[in-house]
Amino acid sequence: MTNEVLLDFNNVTMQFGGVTALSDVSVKIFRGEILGLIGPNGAGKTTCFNVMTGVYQPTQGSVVFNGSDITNLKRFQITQSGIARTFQNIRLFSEMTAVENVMVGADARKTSSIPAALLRTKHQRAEEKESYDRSMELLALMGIADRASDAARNLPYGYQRRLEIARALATEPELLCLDEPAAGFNPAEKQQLNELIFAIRDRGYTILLIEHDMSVVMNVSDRVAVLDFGKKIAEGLPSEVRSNPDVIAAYLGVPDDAA
Amino acid sequence: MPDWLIIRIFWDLTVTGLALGSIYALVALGYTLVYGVLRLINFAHSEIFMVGTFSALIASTQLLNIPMLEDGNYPYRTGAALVFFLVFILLAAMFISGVGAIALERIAYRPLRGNGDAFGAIALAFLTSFVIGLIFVNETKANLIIACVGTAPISYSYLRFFKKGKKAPRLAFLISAIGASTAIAEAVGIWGPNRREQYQTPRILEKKVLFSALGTDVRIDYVIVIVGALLMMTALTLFVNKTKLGRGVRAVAQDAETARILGVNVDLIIVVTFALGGVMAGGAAMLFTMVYDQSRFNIGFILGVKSFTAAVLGGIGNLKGALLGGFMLGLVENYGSALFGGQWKDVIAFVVLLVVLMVRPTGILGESLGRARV
Amino acid sequence: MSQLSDLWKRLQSLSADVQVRWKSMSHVQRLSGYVLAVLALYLAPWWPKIPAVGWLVNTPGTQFSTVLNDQVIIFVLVALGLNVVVGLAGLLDLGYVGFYAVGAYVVGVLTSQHASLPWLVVLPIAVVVSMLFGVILGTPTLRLRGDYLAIVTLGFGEIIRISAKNLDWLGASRGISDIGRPPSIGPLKFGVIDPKPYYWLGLTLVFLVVFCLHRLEESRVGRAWTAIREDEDAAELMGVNTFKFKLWAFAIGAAVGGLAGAHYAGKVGFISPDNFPLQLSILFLAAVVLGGSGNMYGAILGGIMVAWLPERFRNFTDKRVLVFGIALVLVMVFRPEGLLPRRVRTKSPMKSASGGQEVAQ
Amino acid sequence: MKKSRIVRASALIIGLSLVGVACGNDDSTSDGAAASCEGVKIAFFGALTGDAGNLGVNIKKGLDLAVAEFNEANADCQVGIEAYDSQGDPDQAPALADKAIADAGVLGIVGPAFSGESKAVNGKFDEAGLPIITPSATNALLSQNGWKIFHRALAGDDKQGPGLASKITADGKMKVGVLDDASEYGKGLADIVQTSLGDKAVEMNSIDPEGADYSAVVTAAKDAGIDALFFGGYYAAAGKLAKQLRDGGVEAQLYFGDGVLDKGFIEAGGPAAEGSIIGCTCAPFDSNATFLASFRAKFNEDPATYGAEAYDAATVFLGAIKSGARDRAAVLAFIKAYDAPGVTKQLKWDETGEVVGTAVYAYTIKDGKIDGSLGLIK
Amino acid sequence: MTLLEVTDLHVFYGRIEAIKGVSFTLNEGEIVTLIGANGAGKTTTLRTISGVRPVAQGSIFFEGEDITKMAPHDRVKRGICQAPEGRGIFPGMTVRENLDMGTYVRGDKGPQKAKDLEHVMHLFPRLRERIGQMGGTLSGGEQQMLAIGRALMSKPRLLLLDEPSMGLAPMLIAQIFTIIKEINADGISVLLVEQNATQALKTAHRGYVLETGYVVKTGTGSDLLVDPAVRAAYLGG
Repeated sequence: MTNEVLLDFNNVTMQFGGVTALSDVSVKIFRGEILGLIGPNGAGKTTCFNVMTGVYQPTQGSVVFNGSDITNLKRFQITQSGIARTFQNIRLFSEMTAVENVMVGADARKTSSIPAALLRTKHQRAEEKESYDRSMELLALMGIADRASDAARNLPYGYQRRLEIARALATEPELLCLDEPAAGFNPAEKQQLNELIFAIRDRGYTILLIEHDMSVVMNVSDRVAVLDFGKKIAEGLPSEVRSNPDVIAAYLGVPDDAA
Repeated sequence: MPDWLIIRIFWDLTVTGLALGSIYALVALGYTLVYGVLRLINFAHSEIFMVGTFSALIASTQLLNIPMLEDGNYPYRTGAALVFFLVFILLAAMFISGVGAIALERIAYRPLRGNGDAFGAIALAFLTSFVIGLIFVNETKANLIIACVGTAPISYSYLRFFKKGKKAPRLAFLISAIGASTAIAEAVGIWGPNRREQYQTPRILEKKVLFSALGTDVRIDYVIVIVGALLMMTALTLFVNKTKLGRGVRAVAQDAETARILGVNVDLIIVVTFALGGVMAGGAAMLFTMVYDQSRFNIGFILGVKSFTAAVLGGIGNLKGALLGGFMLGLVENYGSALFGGQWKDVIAFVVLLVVLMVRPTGILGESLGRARV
Repeated sequence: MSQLSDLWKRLQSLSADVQVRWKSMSHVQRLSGYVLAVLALYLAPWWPKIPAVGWLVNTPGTQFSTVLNDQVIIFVLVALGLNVVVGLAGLLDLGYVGFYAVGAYVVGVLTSQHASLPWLVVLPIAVVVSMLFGVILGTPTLRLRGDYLAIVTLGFGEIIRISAKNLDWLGASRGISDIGRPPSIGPLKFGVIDPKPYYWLGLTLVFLVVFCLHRLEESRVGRAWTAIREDEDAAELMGVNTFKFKLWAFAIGAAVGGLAGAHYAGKVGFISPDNFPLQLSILFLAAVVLGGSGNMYGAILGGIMVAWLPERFRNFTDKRVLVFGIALVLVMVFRPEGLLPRRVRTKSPMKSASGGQEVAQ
Repeated sequence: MKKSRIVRASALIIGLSLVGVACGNDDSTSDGAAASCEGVKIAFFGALTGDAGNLGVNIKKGLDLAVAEFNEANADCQVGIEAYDSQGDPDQAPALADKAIADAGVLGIVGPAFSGESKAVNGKFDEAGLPIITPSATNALLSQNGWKIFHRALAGDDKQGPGLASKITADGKMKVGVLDDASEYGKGLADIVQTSLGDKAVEMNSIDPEGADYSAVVTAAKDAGIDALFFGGYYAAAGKLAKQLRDGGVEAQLYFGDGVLDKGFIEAGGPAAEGSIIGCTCAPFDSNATFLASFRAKFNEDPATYGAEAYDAATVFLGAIKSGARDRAAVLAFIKAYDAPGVTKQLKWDETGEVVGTAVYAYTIKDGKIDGSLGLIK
Repeated sequence: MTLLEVTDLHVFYGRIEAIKGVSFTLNEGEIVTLIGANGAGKTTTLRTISGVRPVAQGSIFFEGEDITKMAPHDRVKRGICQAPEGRGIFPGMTVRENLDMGTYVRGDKGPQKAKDLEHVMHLFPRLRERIGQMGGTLSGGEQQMLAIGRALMSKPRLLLLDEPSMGLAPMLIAQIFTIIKEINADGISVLLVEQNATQALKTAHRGYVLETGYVVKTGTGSDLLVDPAVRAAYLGG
């Protein structure tokens, strides 16, 4: 972890009609860290995510990524600038094969378009090959390469979750946002996931993690930020946050529940 | 056409535009209801309207036995007799259209939802053997006999197929709807007594001028259409909001799976939805024949496209939107026709639609059946 | 009736059998297979003279070779183009006839109405102009979703037709006559009566389009389209410039539609707004979905069916529209994904990786 | 390993196709004994089914009658009838036309019935030298294409339009609204009428014939205070229009072209159709007593619009066959030289294929029936 | 007395067999929980009992009556009601209307309905505060309460709860389980499907462990809680 700020979520306020989903939230993500974002349901975690990835335009405030303002960029431009995400409820391209799913992600960095594809230029073929190789590599990293040519919808649940991560990684992000990756996992699977997250971090990715499961968040995160009712109520090391009275009151309840 | 003309005849155009808009609105309701519940463009709804106009025709000529006079005119009625006749024709059209809509759902949609039943199987089997029979003999009576013979074994195998409960993708519903629409219209065109020619519907209401305002003579039939449409619309809104079945419709529209878990009979609700749409289309059909005294096998297509446009304009899935969209489309078409000529009528309608959707991508009032209390 | 399902199963196993054999054949054998199949298609105008096949395919009452070009080729081309929009990118277009009309009208205007350029020169212009129309329609409308897009495109088709009908510059309802024909090359005479040269030209165009679309499908572009169809939001968040690729889908679909229109105009020599009714759009869509939306070969099959079947069964001309309607319902009930449903490509997209490697080295 | 079935199947198809190619074109020309009428046919081309089917059926009956009479009188020369049902659709027409051309037995065509399909296929017939006589396609420009084979059994719209205009003028109308259905026929005719009327005409744009509501045009007509209205279009729309005009309080005299001359107009317009005046270059069905009697005898009904013209057209072809013409060129030469009275008019064509003479008749609707007693205009 | 008996249940999703022969029973007054990894078939089992998934083989008895082929609404009439996974709140209906949907089958009006409503409000005071608000604007925890409250409005004999703790903050989870116990104390039997196995087993009288479509273990809640295999697989032991 360095002290270089990768993403600066700057005084963001987000309103829908009359409802304020986020009010004046500031979060910094440092390059190379794993930041956990927790909070009760409806606290604004997913909204945070959506603002970062361009799904929503914030009412106020800005998002600065890698030194440049990405607040008003389109979603795909944000992805191309280096932020990738997974989805809480799996959203794979179900009719495509696993490897094609990942290739869609890999294509984000490619430039060949219609004319190149029609002419099958040298450049295009090289890119195709690159996409394919990288996708297979990522599938292998996730441990799901054995079903690379199966349709995504036919994969088991655990594979689908991991395929989502592979697809996001294929866009070559600097920041990877994981939205409840452990949802529906049993403890053994969660343990594997933890290891996977570390492995990804070790490859130089910065990770933002939204998760309910304290065993995952607390074990994996370098730092944790807590949202409640659209406001940030705490930020710090997992151990600090865990004993923060505000957090206990708003979110954790009796501490031993988290076990 | 000079600009001052439109100002001079503005109110005339407004009245006739609202009358036409009422018809659009009533038909649009059917699209909106079905879309709200099933997320499906019921392309064949236009034919339900067409069937309604024919029901009105048959009700008045056959059931009420309204005779044509020597001069090609029909005898006008007044007072209680008039009300009775109008209401009877209205009910007949509503009934037949409602039944037609239910049958349509059973045959062309329910099997695609993976839920086909014996009625659908038999009907489809009959149609299949009819089509196969046509290859051998193009004579309706002989063909019908072949069709009837083939129905039993085919329907048996169809039923077995239905048991698999395969669900179809959305596009399949659209194409099935288009097919049903084509088939219904053609059947009337082939076997109707006048075949593909225009039919004249009897006129029992003398189209008197009821009152004059703003330099415009307002005819009684226009008043009945507009008031009738508003009444039907109100009745429908009350039904959807206040009755148990209506609540079921809204629940299924919002979350069919949960509604089912809570004990809502989703199939019944879908039937109710189609029936409601059909009844509204039947009402529209009766009002249509009252104003325009005509019908034809292909009358539904264009009117259907327009009504669907109206539904989208107002915000599909939204009952108030259908009303607003219908009126708006009727007016825009009328003003536009006067301004640029009748040949540009459809262009004007679609350009307005495009502009509205650019500004509000889900129509003026937005989507929602049940959402935000209709 | 169980025999029927038996028959179906046997047909399926037969086709699986054929596929297995096909795959186990050598390159030479396969190549010769392809060549023979292509040759057989080019000889299609003579199929009615083959004993059994002839009885099956021949169209009583109409000239088979004319049907091949005027109906079958046109529908196949159009279905291929529309399949890009509807089947691949998942955009419901009910006004596709508009692009077909644009292609035909560009040819009409530039070879007869206002200029007399040769057909061959105008052909690319027609394709490009249709493409432009695709972009013009697409730019404002593509942010609409699903059924909103459907009704707007439907409106677009009507706007094109009504404009053509009422603008004197486009010949109004008189239409445009004496449209230029493709240039005759040696014995290949593009005349008024013999439709065969047109058919050969059309078939060549079909192969060309199939070739191009195949390349697109098997590339980044095809993946982007499929991703948009499957989940547009997710696609965009994975870095797919959804607007750009949807627009491309529209433009390419429009270009192929325009190509079909141009070919049609060059063959028939006369077009009028009546050639482009709204119902034709619906027929086009029916062809794509009937054959198998999203599967290029399904679309081709659908195009052939919709175009050829009515001519094959001309003995009940008065009821064929009825039969068509009923058939649509039946096919959708029993084959809701079309006759040749879309398949997930199970083979790795890099089957050609060997080729790629050579390049890389 | 065995050769694949695909390869074998393709090879088979190709082989057989090649055989087909080799013995191809053998079906053209069954030239032979000039005297025999074996395989000689006259074809109908137009709509028998579909939305425009009625008109075609009228025509086909005229053709059927002529051929039946001929066959009865010439036991040694039986002429066949071929029907090409285009449904009036220019898209379907070419494949049918090619079929007709390929059938060497077809020596002449009564049709094509409509102007649209005529434009799509007449060029083919011209190329093939297959003579046509249309009993109904009245578009003025059809004769301007240089088609040698083109003839029509009645005058075109360029005659009908001025005729109608002169009728309107003769009736003393001073302010005439001119409206059309934006169709080729309707707009073409309306334009001619408007030009002929000069400044008496008030341009009223077009209506959509498939639409239901014409209130905008009714309101405008009322506002303009016209005393007559001409509508160029077909009977279905005319009926709706007439009705809505009357309901809307427009009392102007209504004039129409031949597209409205059908009982469907009365059906659609009801009482509002009463008193309308309809022009046509076709003769009243009762203008020839012999024809009327034999038509009634055969079909047990009165001939409808263009039935007599079709009979005339067929008669010309039959005359050619009778004279011994057994190929298309001979039939064409026969027509070019033809000059004899038919049941509707003197049949003689100029070099463009227009019938000589410009008879325009006026009809009216009286007591729910088409009434031809107004007779010839001028 | 046995309230619900499921024997040898087989259920397919398309061609995939999601449940491959599940049998279990639930006695009157019990809380029974089904635990297992995602994809084990827990939710499918509940949906099948509710009647929204067709049974391929096997049977379901409710109060001794075979309901295997019964339509979902008839099952609700007999007293089986579910608070579905993901809560299934009607977003465009108010809280009040959502609760009314619970009485859809019963069709009760007037005082009885008012009484039931009062009872639900008593159980979930938060719903009283939000009674006029649209369902879609509630927070996750409130939606879960509403879903349970709505199911209770149908006066069920058997309440099916699908993942009531999913997506909730730890504090709320504890609250929900307390309420489940309260409901059970009122005499309503509960079939509980949970990811949060620890809490579920603590709350339930008995539990069944599902694995890829089979029941692999059964026992009382407390027994399973200490079973080493169960601990390792599901409790993060």
